[in-house]
Amino acid sequence: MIGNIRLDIFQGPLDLLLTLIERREIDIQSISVAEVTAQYLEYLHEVEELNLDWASEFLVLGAELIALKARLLLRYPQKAGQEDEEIEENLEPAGLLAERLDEYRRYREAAARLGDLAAQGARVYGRPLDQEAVTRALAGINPLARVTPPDLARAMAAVLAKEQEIPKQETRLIARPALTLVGQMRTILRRLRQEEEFTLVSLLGSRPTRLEVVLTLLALLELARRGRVNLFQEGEFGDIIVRPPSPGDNAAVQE
Amino acid sequence: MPLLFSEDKRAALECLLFVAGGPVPVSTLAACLGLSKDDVVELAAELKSLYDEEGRGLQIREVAGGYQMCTRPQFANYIEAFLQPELPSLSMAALETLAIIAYRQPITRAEIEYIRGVKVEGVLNTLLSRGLIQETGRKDAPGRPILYTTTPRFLEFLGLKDLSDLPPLDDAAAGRE
Amino acid sequence: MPLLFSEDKRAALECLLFVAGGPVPVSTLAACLGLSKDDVVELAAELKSLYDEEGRGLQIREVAGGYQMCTRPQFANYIEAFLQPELPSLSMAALETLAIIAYRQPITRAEIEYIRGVKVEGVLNTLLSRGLIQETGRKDAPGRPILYTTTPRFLEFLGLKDLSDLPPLDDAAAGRE
Repeated sequence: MIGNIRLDIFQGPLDLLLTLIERREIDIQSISVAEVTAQYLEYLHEVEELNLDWASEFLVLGAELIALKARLLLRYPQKAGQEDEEIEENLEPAGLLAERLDEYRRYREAAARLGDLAAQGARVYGRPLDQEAVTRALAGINPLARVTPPDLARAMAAVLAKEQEIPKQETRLIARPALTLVGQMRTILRRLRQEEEFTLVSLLGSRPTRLEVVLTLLALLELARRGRVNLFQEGEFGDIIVRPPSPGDNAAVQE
Repeated sequence: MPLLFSEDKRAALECLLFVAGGPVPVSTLAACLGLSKDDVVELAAELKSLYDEEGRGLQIREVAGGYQMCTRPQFANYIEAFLQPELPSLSMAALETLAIIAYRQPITRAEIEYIRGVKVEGVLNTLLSRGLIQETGRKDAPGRPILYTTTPRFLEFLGLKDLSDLPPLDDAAAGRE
Repeated sequence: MPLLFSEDKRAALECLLFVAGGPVPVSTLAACLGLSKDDVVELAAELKSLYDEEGRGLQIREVAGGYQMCTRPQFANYIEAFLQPELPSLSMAALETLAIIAYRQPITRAEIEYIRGVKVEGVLNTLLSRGLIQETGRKDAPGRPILYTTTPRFLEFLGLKDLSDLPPLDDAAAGRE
């Protein structure tokens, strides 16, 4: 009898089974399923409170062991003269269990070694990224490194061009456009049948809402993913250009 | 030279200053090392002289009632080169907003938003934190909104003498074709 | 001893490792210092031996595919007195799961559960939140299950240079003695 049994000291049913085997100094390769099953079940019986949530995995393995034992008991009384091969075949489930246990044992041992390394590692301290140095470094950095005055003028011109397209009114009715991802994808494909190439910006209205921008971008990305469009950008801040896929890119271009 | 303290305590002090990431008061160091404040001062002086040997990149600095481990100023260039990739470059939205402020300053947030048709609060914060724009007073209008202008740094970064040096907008619009 | 490199570059390397806040890849160091990778390796070895002199609290460690400046383990007690103790150490269940992922990566949750004989969802979340493992794509199998691998942080956590530095996994035959 074992007495004062607890399940929670084991990492799982395989850990329990392995512990029982090791306690008896049996070689995993020659487990006697009958003996081990008896011990395993005896152990589960001794557990004072079975928390079913937690113990279910232990019970599943118990059931597997019983099934295994039953199969072996039913087939063991062999007729004399039967081939060894057949006996080995019957033993196979036990062999599988042994293999599985052995694999688990290797990782259990590796875990202990990693635990030692981690304990050593926990005694070594690094240092967080030096925020003071980051701040100092930022002070010396030109955030406009690749921007020229003409870039700025072009950006302004683009803004103004967009602004002039709409008559400014103090009040206007804003109808929420019924935008959908599928709708935007259709619009893009329709445009692509009419024009060889066009820009992402040209797909947007003169004062696009955030929703419109997001849906249009998502629609483009989705079409690109499906190989229905190709996207290009000449350089930083450049327009994003939409073109049909080059021939041979994708066979499934038909709608 | 005979050591006044065990090398152990000096090495421990070195560890503390390393992990701290900033100045550490003498009293804290004394408590952690189990030494008196005077002992800590003496130990720190030893460590400092060790760090002052030639060819070292780090130094022990006495600051505001404590000690700090930090880099020597002459290596700032290397550190900047190292930390630089952490910074993302300006987005198109930031560039457009910056352009509006540059050409229309002083300007309020609402005016920028009216021109761009989108909210610009996040973008304004980016531009402020990068030192490209500044708040300069308030507009005499309902709600007294903040006015934004570009900074001298902005001109410096673009290599412009003053704001009249900005490219005229007509040219840019023409260059668009 | 004649120096192979200017003391300047060595001191600059020292500065970079100090500010970095973690292991720095050789390629990054080479780019920042304007040196070849081989030169960086040699320079780091010089710096390492300088730090290995007696009485030092810090060390230069080759870890997670780069170099890191960090404290020596024997001073952990002082540092713990200084920084409040942080994360609890890993449970045995977490270590077992981590070991399986480390040696078998990339691996799915079902595969780990088969080896351990228990559900591992909670443990995986712990390991993910500690930054020791990551999701890296999906297996080309029914249900397209998520594949897990270890992170560079895992190597740093254990003080390993790379995955080939893991203790050898005991094979079945040798292990039984």
